[in-house]
Amino acid sequence: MNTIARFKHFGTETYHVFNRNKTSWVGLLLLTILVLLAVLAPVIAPYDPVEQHIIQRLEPPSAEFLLGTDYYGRDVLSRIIWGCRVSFIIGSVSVAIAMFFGTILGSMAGYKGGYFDSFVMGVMDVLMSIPTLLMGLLIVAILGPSQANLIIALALTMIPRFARIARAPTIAAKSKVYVEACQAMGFSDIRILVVHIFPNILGELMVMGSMWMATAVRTEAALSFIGLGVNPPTATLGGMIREGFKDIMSAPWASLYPGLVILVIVFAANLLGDGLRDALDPKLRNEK
Amino acid sequence: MKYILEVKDLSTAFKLQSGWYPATTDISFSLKPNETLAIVGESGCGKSVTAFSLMGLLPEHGSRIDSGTALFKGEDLLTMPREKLRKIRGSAMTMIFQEPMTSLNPVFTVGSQIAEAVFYHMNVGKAAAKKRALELMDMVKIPDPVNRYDDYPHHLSGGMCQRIMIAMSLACEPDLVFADEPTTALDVTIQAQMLYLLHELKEKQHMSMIFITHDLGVVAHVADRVAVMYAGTIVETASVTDLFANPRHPYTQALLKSIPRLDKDNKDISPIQGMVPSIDNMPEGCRFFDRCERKDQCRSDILPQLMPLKDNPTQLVRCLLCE
Amino acid sequence: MITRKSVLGCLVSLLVLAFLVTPGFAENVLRIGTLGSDAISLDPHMSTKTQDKIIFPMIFNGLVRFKPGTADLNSIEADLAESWEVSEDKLVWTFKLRQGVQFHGDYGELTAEDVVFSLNKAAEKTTSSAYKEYSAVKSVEAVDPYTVKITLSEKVPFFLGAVINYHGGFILSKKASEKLGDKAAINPVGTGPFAFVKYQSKRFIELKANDSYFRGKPAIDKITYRYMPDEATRELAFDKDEVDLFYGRREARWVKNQEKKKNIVVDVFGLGELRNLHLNTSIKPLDDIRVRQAIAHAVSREGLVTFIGLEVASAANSVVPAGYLGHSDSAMVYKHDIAKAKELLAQAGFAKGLTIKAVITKVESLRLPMIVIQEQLRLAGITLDLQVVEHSAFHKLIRQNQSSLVLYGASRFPVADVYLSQFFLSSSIVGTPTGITNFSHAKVADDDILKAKTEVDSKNQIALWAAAQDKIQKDVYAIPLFEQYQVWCRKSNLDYGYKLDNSLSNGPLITEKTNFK
Amino acid sequence: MLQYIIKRLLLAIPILLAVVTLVFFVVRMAPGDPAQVILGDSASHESLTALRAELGLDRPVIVQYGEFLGSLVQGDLGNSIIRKQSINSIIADVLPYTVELTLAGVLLGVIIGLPLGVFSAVYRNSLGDYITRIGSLIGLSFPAFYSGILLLLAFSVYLGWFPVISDPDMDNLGERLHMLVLPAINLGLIMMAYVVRSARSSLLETLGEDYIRTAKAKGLPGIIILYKHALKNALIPVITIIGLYIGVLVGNSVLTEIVFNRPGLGKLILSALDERDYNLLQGLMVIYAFLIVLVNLVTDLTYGMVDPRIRKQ
Repeated sequence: MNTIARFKHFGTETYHVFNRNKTSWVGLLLLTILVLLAVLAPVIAPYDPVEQHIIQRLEPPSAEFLLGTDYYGRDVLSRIIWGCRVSFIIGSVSVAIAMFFGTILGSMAGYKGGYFDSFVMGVMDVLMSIPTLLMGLLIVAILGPSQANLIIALALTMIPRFARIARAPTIAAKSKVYVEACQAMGFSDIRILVVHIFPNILGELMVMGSMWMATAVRTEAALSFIGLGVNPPTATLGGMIREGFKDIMSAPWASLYPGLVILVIVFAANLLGDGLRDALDPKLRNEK
Repeated sequence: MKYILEVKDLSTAFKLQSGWYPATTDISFSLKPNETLAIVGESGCGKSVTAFSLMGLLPEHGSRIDSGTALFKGEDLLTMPREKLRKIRGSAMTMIFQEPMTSLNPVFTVGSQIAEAVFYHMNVGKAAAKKRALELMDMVKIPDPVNRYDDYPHHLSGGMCQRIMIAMSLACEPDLVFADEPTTALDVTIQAQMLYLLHELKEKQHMSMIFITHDLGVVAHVADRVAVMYAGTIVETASVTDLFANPRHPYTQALLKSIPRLDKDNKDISPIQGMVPSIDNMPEGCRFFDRCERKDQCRSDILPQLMPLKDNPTQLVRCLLCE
Repeated sequence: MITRKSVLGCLVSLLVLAFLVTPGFAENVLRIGTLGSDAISLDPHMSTKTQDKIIFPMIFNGLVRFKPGTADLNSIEADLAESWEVSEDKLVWTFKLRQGVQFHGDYGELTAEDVVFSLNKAAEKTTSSAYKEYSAVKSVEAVDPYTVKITLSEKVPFFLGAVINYHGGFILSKKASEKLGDKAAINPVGTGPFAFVKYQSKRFIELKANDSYFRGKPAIDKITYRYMPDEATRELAFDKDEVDLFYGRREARWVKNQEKKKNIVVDVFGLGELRNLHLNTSIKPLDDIRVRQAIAHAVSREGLVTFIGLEVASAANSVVPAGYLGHSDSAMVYKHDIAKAKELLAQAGFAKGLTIKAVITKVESLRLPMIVIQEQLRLAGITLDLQVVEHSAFHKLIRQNQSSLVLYGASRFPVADVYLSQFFLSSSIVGTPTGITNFSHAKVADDDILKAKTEVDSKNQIALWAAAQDKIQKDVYAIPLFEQYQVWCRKSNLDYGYKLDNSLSNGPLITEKTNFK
Repeated sequence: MLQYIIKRLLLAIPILLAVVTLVFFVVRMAPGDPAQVILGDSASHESLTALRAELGLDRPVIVQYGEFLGSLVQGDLGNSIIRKQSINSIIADVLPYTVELTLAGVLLGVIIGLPLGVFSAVYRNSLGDYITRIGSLIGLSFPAFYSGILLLLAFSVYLGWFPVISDPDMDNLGERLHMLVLPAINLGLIMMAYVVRSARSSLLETLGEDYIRTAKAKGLPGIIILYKHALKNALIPVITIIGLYIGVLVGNSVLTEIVFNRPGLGKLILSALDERDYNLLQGLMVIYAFLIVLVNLVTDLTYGMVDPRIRKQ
């Protein structure tokens, strides 16, 4: 099979198994709805998310403000919709960056072996021994809070995970006959990695991608909650909880709804990841 | 008691994606005390499924017994309460498995795994159970049982593990032992030792044995009677001498022809043509029809019954041509 | 197996036990929930953090003090000093000390030596953050054990401010400071109504009554002063009777909600903290006065006061807080006028709007109004690119000229000079060796401020200060926004023992008379 | 065994050193200034410079680094810049709170999660299994601060069963446990979710193993097969998960301490960061990295206890 056919085969196979798992469809559906909301934010959101109605501060949900208003009299619903957008951007971009660099580092380390491998994986070990949230705290504290810096912080904490995932199968694949044959034929390392090794780890990368996307969204919210999030007046879900927390008794809507949305996003991403894993895990596949 | 085990019309089914499919159909055989019955057949023909359904070891989900009776010492194994079956299992009726290395629990000592069987069935204390376990280890000729007792499975060789399995199955002096390809995973030299040991112990303990194998060579050594299975059905049963001397079912004949033998000229060796029908595509009629050398003389739409031969009532054959 | 079971058993029984046990409280304990996550330093000459400032006057005394509950310069009364005299030229001050005043613990009687030690310490750069206030002090001498003579090199606007029970004016025990060394910063020894017992980092400070306090034995036996950085938690803890007195939210809406509850008294009091928006004229395009004027027109004082609430804030009309000696009511103030702002921007070449960068602290009292200002500026076409950073990073960055706009608030000793000198004198420009908090790089009022410092005639002095305020506001070096008052909530049976109108320490003073009714 | 432990600890040294070095230089790149924190908002440039010199902050970073390493080797984390106290004692003061919270969280997660996971595996594809799985996935998705807020609202504010301030007197065992309940539940929630999921999947795998069939063939009671033969084998991946997610747990303990206003390393690290107390921050990161290395070690040793195949290597 050529590479494209392999990917295609992989795709249909995955689709079939995924299809059998009803809950993963729920995850995908939820995620799609939320992504759509986020993408269409400028059209759907009833108000400008930064527009303050100082007189109508912390108003309970009403026909005018469906989910109430926050501390500055901004529409909670509109901010949630725009906040989803930020969450998704940060979550997906950081995972994409981490996946890109992590996979390259990990597979190069596995492929080259020797000192390069020891060095790269040593650095990864160091990065991994700092808990994600603390790492995020440190990085944001140095670089200052901004969407880009949050993405960098999150990506840095995730790169080692992806490097690990990519490394082991690369080592396993390296010794396979066809790779040796390719080497003998003088194909470049990059080509061998992309054509022969990458498809083998694609499945696990996808699973880990959606799982870590969930973690990234949660960590971003946690950092925002601590106060190291995106700068005002940008709406973020974690930031909304932080802002709303001080009025939790008199205006719970300002913090509880955004929290619920974070929960749903993370839950949906995890559900999807679970479904993908079931679909891609050969062990489970054979079982059915 | 004429028979220790009488199986009649046992049918089981497995669940696949698209529904339930028969794994075994109308299995019938019987076993006298002290007798060894060999069940022979290619892999996937339903040998192990038969043993597992009698032991009550079929997976709880995705399998079911559709019909049949199996009288063990006069009581039906298939309908008795689970708890009662559990008590018989492991004491009066035991089983030895194919893969000794994976069939022992890696996180417990081998001795304790033998003692456990004793402890739960014989109503004795832990110390007595240990003593009995050491006796059993000695019986299955494990050197230095006292030191081996505290070893973990990964310390022992495959042969040693199988001896442990045998010791475990004999712990409560069973009346019937299922041996599910007990030698397949072992080296040839150890295979012979193991067969000898089993035979010796069977004689000593006066028990019956159902020996499941795909190896006709082994059958000749251990069995009193043989049941040949094909695609979920028994196609022929006979005493071991009759079967080898006068195989009647075309499948049995083909099977015997397909194995090389040292004591014969191997010129007429020939593999069986075609493939075993798959479980989800079982023919309505004779399951061997497609591969049968004599199908020209026969019809495919009738499922033949297992019938005694007119000339030898102890030999039963499932073939229209043999009636 | 057995051990696992027993562990589980233990755990379950302990959990059950935990439900049954409810902690009891000793009598007359005052539990205070304060802001901040921890003490910065318990050396009163060092820390100016609100959470530390509040507790110092409970432990220490000055030579003089404001009558409890007031901050009126005319109501200054004797504290550790019994009486004082000042020379004709206002350069030599002689204080007679109260006799028999005992330090906490075994540190003996207060003598002139302690006062000399303390004031010298307060004037020393490395041991005090208030040393500038003492730059005019030439010498502090102990004439006899109960007399202290202070000689000044030049006249200062209000010298008693330097020996009041505030910041550098607190009198420490010389013996204790020498004995404890570095540890003195976490083990304060004073003469006040309450003595320090223990400090648990991030958690609380415990004080006990100083039974031999010279004004009499305090009615409260014990004070726990607990750090509760989260506002919601302080409120919840009060509702659940876990604290008796707490630092409230300086916001009208919240105050009104609290007042609806039973068993609570909300005190709103001064000194107010003035919030000024400093415009950094060293950063383009704020060097253009039209841009600064546009910002001044865009910002709505009324909007901000509405946001915070009339009950706890009032619009400011001067960069010097109201009530301070020298505050002027007639300085130039720009009116809220978006059209005018846009017009001025267009004149300055920013018809399509402009973006300016600013840094703001995480601390809510500054961050929240800044977000309102951000929105007000947005309506005038000015995008405020706001970066929220930690409080210490905020201070560092605004001193490195990293922020075009600096929202800043403070309460100082209530004399205009302090405010004007720290914020608008050219020698205070940030980044210079003598720099303090002149973020706008204002130089325009130097002459007036300096002249006022040594002006003997108080009328002239006030006129000079008024001129300074007008010049600063006219050229928009800073926009006065609003004054925000202190809000504390107490159990309704808690009586301070005085009427609380003003407090220099930003918190209610707990005196020997404070008691539960 | 002892040799193995020592070897493992020695192997951890380069990682610890790298973490320390990273943190040391990284925190000094951040804007902010401890001198400003001490002297307050109205400090002048001169006094800031003077204090910085006194604190030794004006010396070359590399010199400071050398000094730091020097005292670190002797087990001394130095003094807090802001508070002049020894960092060892500052950390020792609050460490029990965090350790207690984390242990309680893990314990709770295991005690509740393991039986649930077993239940879920045994009754696979039943309604109960379905609910457990969805429930654990929700638990996994809860941001710790959000679950903390909800717990606080429900049990402290509305029901009033627990205090809002979880700052117990360490000598009062009853109070200590009482105040531990909610934070431990909050921390245990996510651990529980991890344990349920890993226990379920690894038990399912184990239940398909040959030795389980052997145990059945032996006629052992189902409960013995499950809890003795299957669970002991299934525990290994569960232990791995606990070890693997200790980082997540640390992050959650920070958030839990904030929400429940509870003393501990997490709150300490936040204020160290706020105050730019470099020394304290470094010290804390050393402690965290060390704790994580320690947990990994304990995890490995636990493997040995559970699995003889690993023990004998």
